[in-house]
Amino acid sequence: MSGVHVSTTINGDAVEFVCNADEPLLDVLRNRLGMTGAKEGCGTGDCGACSVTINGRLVCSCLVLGAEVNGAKVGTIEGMAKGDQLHPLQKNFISHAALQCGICTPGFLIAAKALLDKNPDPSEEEIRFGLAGNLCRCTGYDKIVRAVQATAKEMRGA
Amino acid sequence: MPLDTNFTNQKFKQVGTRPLRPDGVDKVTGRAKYGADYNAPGQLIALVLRSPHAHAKIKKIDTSKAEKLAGVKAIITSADLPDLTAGDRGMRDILENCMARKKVLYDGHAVAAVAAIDQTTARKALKLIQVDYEMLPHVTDVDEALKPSAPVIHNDIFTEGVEPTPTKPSNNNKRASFGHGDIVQGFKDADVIVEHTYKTEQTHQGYIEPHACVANVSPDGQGELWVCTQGHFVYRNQCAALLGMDISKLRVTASEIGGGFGGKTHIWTEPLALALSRKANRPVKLTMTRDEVFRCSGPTSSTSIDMKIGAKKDGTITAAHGVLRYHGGAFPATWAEFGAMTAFACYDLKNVKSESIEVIVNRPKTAAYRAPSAPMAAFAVESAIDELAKKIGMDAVELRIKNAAKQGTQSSYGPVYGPIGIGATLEAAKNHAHMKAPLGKNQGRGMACGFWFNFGGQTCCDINVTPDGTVTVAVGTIDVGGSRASIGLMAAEELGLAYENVRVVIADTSSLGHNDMTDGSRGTFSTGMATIAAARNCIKVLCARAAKMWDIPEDAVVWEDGHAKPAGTNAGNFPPLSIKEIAAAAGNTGGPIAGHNELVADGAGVSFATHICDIEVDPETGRSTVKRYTVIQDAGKAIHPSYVEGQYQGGAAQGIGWALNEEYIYGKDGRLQNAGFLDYRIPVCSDLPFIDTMILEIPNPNHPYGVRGVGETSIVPPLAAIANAMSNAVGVRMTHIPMSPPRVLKAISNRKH
Amino acid sequence: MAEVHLWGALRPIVGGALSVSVEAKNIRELFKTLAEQYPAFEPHLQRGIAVSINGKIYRDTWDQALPADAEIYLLPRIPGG
Amino acid sequence: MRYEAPETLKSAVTLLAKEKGLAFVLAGGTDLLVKMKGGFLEPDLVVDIKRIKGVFDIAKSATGFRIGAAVPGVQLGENAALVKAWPGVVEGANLIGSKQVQGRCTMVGNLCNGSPAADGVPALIAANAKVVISGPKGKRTIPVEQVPVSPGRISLKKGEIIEAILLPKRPANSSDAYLRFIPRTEMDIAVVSAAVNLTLDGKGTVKDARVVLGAVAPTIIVVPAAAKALIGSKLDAAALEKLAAACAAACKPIDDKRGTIEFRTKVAGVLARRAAEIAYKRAGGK
Repeated sequence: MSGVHVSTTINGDAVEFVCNADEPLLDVLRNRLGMTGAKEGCGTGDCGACSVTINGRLVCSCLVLGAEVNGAKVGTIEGMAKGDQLHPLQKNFISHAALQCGICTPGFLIAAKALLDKNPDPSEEEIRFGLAGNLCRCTGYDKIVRAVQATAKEMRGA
Repeated sequence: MPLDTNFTNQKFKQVGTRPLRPDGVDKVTGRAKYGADYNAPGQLIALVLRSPHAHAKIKKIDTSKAEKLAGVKAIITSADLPDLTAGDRGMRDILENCMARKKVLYDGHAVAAVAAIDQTTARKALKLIQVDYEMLPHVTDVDEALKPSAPVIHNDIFTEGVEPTPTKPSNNNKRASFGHGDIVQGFKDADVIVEHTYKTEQTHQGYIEPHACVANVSPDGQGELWVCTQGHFVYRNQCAALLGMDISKLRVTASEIGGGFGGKTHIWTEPLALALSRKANRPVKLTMTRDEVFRCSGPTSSTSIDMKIGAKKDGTITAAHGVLRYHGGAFPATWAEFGAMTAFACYDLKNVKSESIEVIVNRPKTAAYRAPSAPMAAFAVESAIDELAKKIGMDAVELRIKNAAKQGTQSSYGPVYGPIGIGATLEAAKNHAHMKAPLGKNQGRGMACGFWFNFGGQTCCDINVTPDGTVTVAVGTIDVGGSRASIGLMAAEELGLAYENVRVVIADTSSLGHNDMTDGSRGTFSTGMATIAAARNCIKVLCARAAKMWDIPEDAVVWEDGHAKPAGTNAGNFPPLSIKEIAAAAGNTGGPIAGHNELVADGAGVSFATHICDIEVDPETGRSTVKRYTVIQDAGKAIHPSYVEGQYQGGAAQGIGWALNEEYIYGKDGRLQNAGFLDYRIPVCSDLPFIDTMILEIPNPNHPYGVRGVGETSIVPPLAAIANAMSNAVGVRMTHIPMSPPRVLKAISNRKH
Repeated sequence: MAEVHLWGALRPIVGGALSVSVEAKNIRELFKTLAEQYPAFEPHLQRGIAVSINGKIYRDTWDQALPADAEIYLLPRIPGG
Repeated sequence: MRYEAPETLKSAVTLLAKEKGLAFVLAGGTDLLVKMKGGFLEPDLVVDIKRIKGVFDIAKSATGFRIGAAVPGVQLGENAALVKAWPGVVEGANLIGSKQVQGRCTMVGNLCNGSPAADGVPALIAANAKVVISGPKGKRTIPVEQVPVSPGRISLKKGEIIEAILLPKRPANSSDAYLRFIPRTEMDIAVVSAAVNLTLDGKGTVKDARVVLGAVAPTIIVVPAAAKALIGSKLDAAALEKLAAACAAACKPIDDKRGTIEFRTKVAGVLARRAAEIAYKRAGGK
């Protein structure tokens, strides 16, 4: 199998890699680039644990080929904090105990950020449907929704 | 050391507060390392070849073509895993489940495994392995498997617990019974009797992280295993036994764990990875796919339960009788027994009998799932009790309060209860605002109770005081949901240190003595006990060192608020010494300061919960929505209330999924049809409301802080609470879990005709 | 002499009785005596039995004393999730 | 496997036509990659069409809308004019998968997957939408319902690509709606679905109707008898009852892991009735 050469931008940094033509972006991130923040819970787009953004759009990185991101801008959980400053969502997930095992947390944070970027004042229902593509088996979602509500309020300066 | 359990009126400075969890930043930045996040230099990738048949003889496995494929470094079959279990049936079953021997016993049963230089090569190799099967008749249903016409899965299983032992093998490996009194007389005394058969379908723990490990065994017999597990010590012991290794030579490091709920208490592919690594002399990484997790890890039992309860018109239950059939998958187990023990545990019954029948079917080997076996039994009992209340014309909560077990009650499984919380949760439910809130159209309210034993087990803890006076705590129980924070709180509480000055780590198997699994809701209970004891031992050393620094006798020093102080004015007039000061001088007063403890944490407190639930049903489609949900549970003592609430909410959510939509669906061919998150429908965020919680604290007299386990009980009541709510909403008694829309719609249309 | 209550699966071993009297002062002696008097206990003991003494459940502690007049139940060892 | 990302439709068609092995078009990839992951498909060539000019365009013209083949679900929902004209089509497309999947999945891909349960398709058929196909022999335009043949199979020939979907211009007093039944609130495949497209006269009487059902037969089906039940009515109870009965009669479902024959047959009528009521209201009916 001949490799595909890809030049892309991940979290603002220029990155080049060679991957197999049929290799999902998730595998590239995890196995070739050492960015294991995106998790594989299913590999079929049903759990959202591998969520990243491509050109600002929320996607499952297991359903994107590595070859496709040539020239694109990829955002992952590793780029969410700015230096030593956690994003307000990250802070609120910790302070609201919105994670137990934590395996779904990176995906939830990426999805929640995409939601708030688009809708800074979501209703509870909008939050729940906005995060419906991310499975969590530990929390019953209660504290996750509350952490997102608190963040939205905080970021609106309310 | 004997622990002071005189906690009454204990005043806590830190226990009961809600500090930030120490692993929080790692987990929100993607840095935390889970099972699949670790890679060893030079590692191979392993894949497992699995049976497509539910039941078949393996006539031949030909791996020769696969072996010739470039990049394939090792292939194993059962021939590479000789049976070293020396008559231990339980271990032999584990071995046979890890890799099929003469027969495949379920769809997904492993038959061979490959390690190759990459995923692509390993995939190709799997396709080159040829297995000749001779198909055998199969049975996947718990009731069908008991019929005389059913194919017998193991010809060496003869029902245990009946006299005389049968001479013919069957799929019923064991029977047992629990109870006391005279149920025949009890039913004669009853004015009203309710009798039904209830069914529940098989569910999976549904943890988001698939099983993953990296094994590294070298020819000198030493090995390392990185793995996501609920109990790395148990994994170590079992893997070493199956592979013929010295336990001490296998070091197991537990990764962060992405959910377990009982499913990671059992070894599945780990021995295969170790055997492949040993054969290839290279590190081997083996990760299950989601499909494999559903098909071949350890889901719970499906069940069929006959339930009969009788009562007087005043609500006094005169007799209760249950017959519980649970399957253990393709291997003998005792899941029905645990169901039978828990079934009637909430009540004070004069005449009670619960009988268990264990069943073997062609499905994956059943593993524990959060309060294993209790939710199904509670579904049957609590449904029947609700119906009884209706028949008598009594309020469902009142009927339960009237019959609730209390201190001094003989439990249905035998022992007499000490102080327990069932009555308190029921009173709290009765007075809860949720109970009085109005209901809308097509809505119904239901409530139910649940019980779980909880347990303790072998545990150890090392506390080390570092030279700057901050402290590390090493424990051997996995942190599945925030226990590092709770343990840190307890250590800080005892030592009088700030929570921030305590760092809790999970030690690998070579750094600490054996610890049992994190299961049975024992993490905070038993590791807490060991931590408190280790801290108290550490304090003794700290006092001794202070005594040396002051040149006074050891017993003239006391420990208060994180400082050594002279016991009284007679002892001398010294300003208190902080841990920091004592630690700084440690090199001159006897060397490093530490406290250890190893114990068997007996005396776990039983716990009870009462749940209330409102359901709305669309009468035209049978679709239901949970509108409101309240969990009331006794925690004994909540060390970190946020994570106690989290356990309550998580258990309730899993129970809601089980009650409404989750189920294993097998085809006529005996193959699992919904091995993925698309069609195995766990609740998503938009399916659930906020889940209200109420923590009651009825201290466990056997724990220094009064802790009971909290992790499991919360999954026990939901099946019944939702069934009761659903039945009230649609006016038909629902007796089959999950109450999926087709079942509900069918029940509604049957009611109309 | 301790009166030891048995759960249903163990009763066939002792001819159907609900309980047996055993001379034992701690859990180890209890198990030893049971295995001597009723060899069929052996596989159950190997799989693990828990002992409830006055309502407190012990799983592993051999030297746990059995006080006179204690209420003693043998129970299956419970797994957890 | 080879991966190609041509910049013209012509070269995409040539690549697909010349490939001797298994070749697939990649737009959103939300079905293709799932099948590859499961080992159900092992393509020799994947042709990513997202670098071709115009595939992300939603163009409004005098004759209606032209939606490029790679337009993801989320982009449909962001186009106010399209949502106003064809709310049922957009709500169907927006029900495919999660928010993550919405960032990638396309209506064309949903159509070419050939599933009778596809959420994106019934409303397109109810809308009388067409697809523009480019192939080695040039372009052709066919109605959407002629694309699926049987579960998982479509009528496109080797080398052919659907380049766009054409939605007709909305007449006055008309609208559409799509409803599906799933046990959860999100993330499921439709157990039954119904799309209804209605045109009213000035007084609120149904002038024209098209009723389409999903997941009740080997392909998505148009139910003329159901449409007939509505035409001439103001969606009174009797008309809706007839509609439901016509839908139930048209169902030829199967029992499977997602639902039973009995359930699908009953619920098809319920959903069609509810969708008709929504479409009627949207069209200005009272």
